[in-house]
Amino acid sequence: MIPIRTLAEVVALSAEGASSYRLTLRIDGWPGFEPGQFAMLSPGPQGAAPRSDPLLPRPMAVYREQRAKGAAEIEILFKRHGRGTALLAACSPGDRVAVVGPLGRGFELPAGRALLVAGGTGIASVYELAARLHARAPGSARVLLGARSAGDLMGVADFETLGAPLEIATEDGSLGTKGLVTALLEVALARDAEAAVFACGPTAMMRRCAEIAEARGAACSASLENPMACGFGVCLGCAAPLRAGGFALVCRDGPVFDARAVAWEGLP
Amino acid sequence: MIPIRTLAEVVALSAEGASSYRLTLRIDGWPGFEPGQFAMLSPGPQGAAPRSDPLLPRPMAVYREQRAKGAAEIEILFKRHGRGTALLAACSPGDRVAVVGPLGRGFELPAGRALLVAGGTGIASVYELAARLHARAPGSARVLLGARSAGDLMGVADFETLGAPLEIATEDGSLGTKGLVTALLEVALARDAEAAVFACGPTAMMRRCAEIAEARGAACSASLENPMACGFGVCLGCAAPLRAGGFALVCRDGPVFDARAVAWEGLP
Amino acid sequence: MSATNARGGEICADVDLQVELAGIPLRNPVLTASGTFGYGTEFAPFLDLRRIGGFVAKSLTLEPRRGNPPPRIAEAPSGMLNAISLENVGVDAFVREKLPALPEGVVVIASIFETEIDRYAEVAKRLSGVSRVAGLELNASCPHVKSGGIEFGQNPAVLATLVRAVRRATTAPLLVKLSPNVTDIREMARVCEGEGADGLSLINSVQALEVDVERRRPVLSNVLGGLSGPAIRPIALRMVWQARSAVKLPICGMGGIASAEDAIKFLLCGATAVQVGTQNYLEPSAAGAVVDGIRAYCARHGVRRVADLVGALETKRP
Amino acid sequence: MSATNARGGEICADVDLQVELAGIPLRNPVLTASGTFGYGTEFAPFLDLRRIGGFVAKSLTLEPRRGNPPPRIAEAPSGMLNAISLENVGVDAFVREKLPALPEGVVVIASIFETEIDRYAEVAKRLSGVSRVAGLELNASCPHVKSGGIEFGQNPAVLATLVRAVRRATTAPLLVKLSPNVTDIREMARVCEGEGADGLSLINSVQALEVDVERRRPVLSNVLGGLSGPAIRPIALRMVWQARSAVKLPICGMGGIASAEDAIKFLLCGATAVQVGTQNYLEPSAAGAVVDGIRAYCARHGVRRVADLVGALETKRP
Ligand SMILES: Cc1cc2nc3c(=O)[nH]c(=O)nc-3n(C[C@H](O)[C@H](O)[C@H](O)COP(=O)(O)OP(=O)(O)OC[C@H]3O[C@@H](n4cnc5c(N)ncnc54)[C@H](O)[C@@H]3O)c2cc1C
Ligand SMILES: Cc1cc2nc3c(=O)[nH]c(=O)nc-3n(C[C@H](O)[C@H](O)[C@H](O)COP(=O)(O)OP(=O)(O)OC[C@H]3O[C@@H](n4cnc5c(N)ncnc54)[C@H](O)[C@@H]3O)c2cc1C
Ligand SMILES: Cc1cc2nc3c(=O)[nH]c(=O)nc-3n(C[C@H](O)[C@H](O)[C@H](O)COP(=O)(O)O)c2cc1C
Ligand SMILES: Cc1cc2nc3c(=O)[nH]c(=O)nc-3n(C[C@H](O)[C@H](O)[C@H](O)COP(=O)(O)O)c2cc1C
Ligand code: FES
Ligand code: FES
Repeated sequence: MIPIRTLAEVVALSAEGASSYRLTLRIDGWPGFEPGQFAMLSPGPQGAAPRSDPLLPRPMAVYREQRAKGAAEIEILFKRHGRGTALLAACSPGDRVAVVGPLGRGFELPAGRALLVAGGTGIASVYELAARLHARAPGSARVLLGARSAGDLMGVADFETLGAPLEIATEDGSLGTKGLVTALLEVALARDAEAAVFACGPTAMMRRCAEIAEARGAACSASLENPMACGFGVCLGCAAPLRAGGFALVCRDGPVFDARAVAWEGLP
Repeated sequence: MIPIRTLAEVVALSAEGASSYRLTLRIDGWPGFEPGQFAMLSPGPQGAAPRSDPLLPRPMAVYREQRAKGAAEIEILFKRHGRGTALLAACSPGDRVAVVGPLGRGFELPAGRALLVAGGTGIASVYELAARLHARAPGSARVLLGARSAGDLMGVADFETLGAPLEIATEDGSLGTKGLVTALLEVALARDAEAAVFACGPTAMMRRCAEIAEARGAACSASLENPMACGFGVCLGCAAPLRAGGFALVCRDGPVFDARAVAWEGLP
Repeated sequence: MSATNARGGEICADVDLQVELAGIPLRNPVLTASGTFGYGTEFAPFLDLRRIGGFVAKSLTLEPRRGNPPPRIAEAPSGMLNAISLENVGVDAFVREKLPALPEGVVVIASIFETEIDRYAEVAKRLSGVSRVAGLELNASCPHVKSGGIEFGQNPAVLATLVRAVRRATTAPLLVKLSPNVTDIREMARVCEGEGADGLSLINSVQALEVDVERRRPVLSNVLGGLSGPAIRPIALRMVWQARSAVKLPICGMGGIASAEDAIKFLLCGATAVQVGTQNYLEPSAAGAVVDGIRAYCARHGVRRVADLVGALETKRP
Repeated sequence: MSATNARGGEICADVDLQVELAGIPLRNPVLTASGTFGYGTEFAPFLDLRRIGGFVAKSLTLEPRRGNPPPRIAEAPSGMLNAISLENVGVDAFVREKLPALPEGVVVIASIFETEIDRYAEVAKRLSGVSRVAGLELNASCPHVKSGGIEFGQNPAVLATLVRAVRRATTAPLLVKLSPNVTDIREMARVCEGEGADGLSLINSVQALEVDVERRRPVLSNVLGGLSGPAIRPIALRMVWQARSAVKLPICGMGGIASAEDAIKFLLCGATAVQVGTQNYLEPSAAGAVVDGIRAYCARHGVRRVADLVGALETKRP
């Protein structure tokens, strides 16, 4: 998929849970995307005049898309974190957001069954993967979602509508099982050691998923979150250390990596 | 009047002529203002997160006010010029604009008759003066407004409602007499050499008013527009050269000066 | 909302904000920067001066000075340029008129600059006896006529002579304010330490140029000006951290501080106190907000004494 | 929309955008900066490389290098910090794999940096014969191990030795890219002129530090990094203007260029050409927009040849 750089139009912005938002962007000439790919969004709408602060675009997973003739609408689910996402959270319909994407190498669809483990904002990266796997073979993908509290979850209703097997864990027990989503993974892998694991979320969570999968001899792909300036391999800012030594670029060689290749202890 | 620093609420923003806007701000604890005083407005609304670019507040004349219990609403008429005013022009009701004011020394009300000469954005500085003089002695203040074209004028309807004698000149003749407002001043002063002249607008226009008044031996006050960083006398950035030598601070000693005291050739 | 302890330092939620800078005890580590705070009284409508650690007055010369013709300021990305030059009321008028106008209990640091070393020393002498002056800040960013217009603070030998002369002229706490327009700030810091300065202030504004493309001219009448504001903050933090590693002198850090978080960055890099500058223009009450924000940060992080944050930056890899 | 004249310079609305930089004829004065444009091909989806004057490739070392551990970048007010260190594919892989991948007619300038002078010279030698390489840019902002980690470009004597060695190693057009972290950029410019450089590139990023107050650590694993983006533009303009006044060498100006207006400021200050850097990250097609904007400005102002803008800044008072 050849990425484009364009000014997208904000179609809708709505609250998603307690601290997150759903942003719908209309993009002319959007080429489509693969599950796990992302886009770079300007930190807030492009206003009536150029402002150089904050400067850098923010990487955001493409949650899903609706293609229409010529144009497409893509959805972004994001959590309000710092300045850029605070400004994005203040978008109004009709505002323009600069978008570069789709970018990166996404998830490789597994031949057999899959366990999708996502925590916090990582949930936004796995919906499309779940949708494609479920469409190919209903029930072949089991989705495990985790968050600190029910309000920190994103997109749960979409996963339910999708109909793929779904389990939820919250640390405070406000929804689903009380505890960590990695606990759900241990149980699920124990039941089905053949399944391939796909993880996205906080580094600690993904690292734990990698350990659990490795212990069971299961394959594990993880989608990393490193700070990025460009998103397409030129600033070299997003380097992730590899077990084999050296670095990979999260934006170009990832964001999805074979978990065994990553030197987890060296991540930011 | 002791100035305040506060976040004002945008009550309304509407187009004013072709390239200008009328901004209505609700300000708690607004102490009132004297004709010719100004306020420093943040360059655009204070958004969902702090942004350091553009940085400096913009000086804007207080056009007029409506005092209510506790709070007041002030109006600002401004022309879209560069980044700051472009961002202000994109305000929506409910937005917050940082305001410091009222600031500066305004017009001293004359004992007798007055000729108010204003060009372009300078018009915003003289409305309150016209209103107070007209209220004191109807007809004692004659208002001469000028602009390149009819669309560049601001507040004309308000002056008409006010009922003070009003003459208009546009360079392209699209409204009122064709030509410069300074031509109207020459005629008016010829008729009434006793009147005190009050000028606000482009430097060239004010300088010409000063010459005309001096030739007739009439008093002339002019409201200068210099770039400002603070607006209350601490950055020393707004210095205007004086005929007597040295500088005055436009924000503290002005913006209104006796035209004879100003070294016009030395202004930016 | 905030009591005061024996030594006059504020305590709130058990946080002691008091620090000592170059022998000057400060209620809290937040001062305001020379040239951005006038002579203090201008801020009375916006801020109770007794809420902040103190302020540094506009730099003083022997005689009153008029400064540069306009334009003197220009906007820049996340900052501004200024070329005010030496405009000030002169040291005598400052002592006679400006100081008495200030409320009791306000800590005042007088800043001095001049074009010749002996004149610097003379200004320092005249300020020495003055009871309301808690200390002196020697502004070394002034062009030195004799060395072809380069700043005193840009040449180690010239800087040494200057500091020595002023040190001889006064026993008051002496901060030397360094120019950032140098290859190695550590070298300049060592010179000041060697010549008996009591502390360092850094950074002054960074030499810069802004252009008006329509008129094809510099925006400033002086062509060059000093860049200040958030744009220079990461440069200032670097220099404070470098100076900290080179000398034992206490440092008063500044450059683009707009919030408590910014101020804390300077403390962590080794500044004992900070100065708020350009932000005062857009937010005249900024320094007070920085004090409150530092107190809140300390309370949130269980820091009992703000002094414990000074130099606490952890640079070893986890 | 744009024809080409005899010598291949673009003409549109009667504007000749062609310039010659250090003996390299350029279609227009807009290049892209080393380290911000990869090896060129990454921008194919966003920009036709033949629309711009050319690009400077990521700095090359003798051997492939891996660079610093993360975090390598941090956001700053109107800018960013980076500490990528030496990461690159190495000079041989560049010649073997990267160059052939570029479309014909793209002007490529190879940037070189190293930790030792003889290694610099060797990299230059290996690039000399290469037909696709229009010129070399010597990145002098690299820490020199032998002189205690200070940058080659921070010490006039070291810089002189470096430029001399590289000059001997190649006959290709040689631009020396200066470090802005110096007291007097003019002195460094003169050194380069004296040692036979064909031109200057300035400025490289400004040494800076950003702090994470929650973790009380530097944001970058390397502690210090280079500040780039609009924040440094007024500093860059000042240095270009100063260098222009000190030497006859053509100058390639950069630092925070985000628009055609920004680029024109550099031309007016004396730069023969410019480089777009950090802006490429947020706007991969930026350099093309700058070319169009310069053309429009020239047409609007009746400037027939963009070269007429070079150094046209009027500094005398009206
Ligand atoms: C490939 C990828 C996909 C992502 N997808 C999503 C998503 O779908 N939904 C979502 O809510 N978040 C997602 N993130 C994280 C998101 O990019 C950050 O939350 C966001 O950049 C924070 O910006 P800010 O302005 O709010 O925070 P600030 O603290 O103001 O950001 C300052 C700088 O740090 C960077 N930064 C801060 N936190 C992160 C982070 N966690 N990851 C990367 N850079 C960071 C910012 O990009 C910016 O450059 C993704 C990150 C990556 C790398
Ligand atoms: C006392 C006073 C009262 C004013 N009252 C009004 C008013 O009522 N209505 C109105 O439309 N305009 C008024 N102006 C002019 C107004 O301040 C400028 O048009 C405005 O600052 C331009 O900002 P910008 O961001 O659009 O332009 P930019 O070019 O982006 O501004 C860049 C910098 O230059 C300064 N600047 C640019 N033009 C001017 C100018 N003409 N005067 C002062 N500073 C300038 C800006 O404040 C800013 O610091 C007044 C100016 C002064 C000094
Ligand atoms: C308009 C203006 C005038 C200044 N005048 C002085 C001065 O007289 N003496 C001095 O030591 N510093 C002066 N400074 C520098 C500031 O004190 C401070 O060192 C610099 O602006 C960096 O801090 P900031 O970014 O917070 O403003 C001035 C700065 C500005 C913006
Ligand atoms: C991430 C990054 C990497 C860079 N790498 C190099 C480099 O390898 N060689 C070099 O000479 N300059 C390098 N630079 C500096 C730029 O070429 C340029 O000089 C500087 O960023 C100022 O221009 P700008 O503000 O437009 O980015 C790099 C800059 C950035 C932001
Ligand atoms: S974000 Fe720039 S190389 Fe990955
Ligand atoms: S605007 Fe600051 S002194 Fe007048």
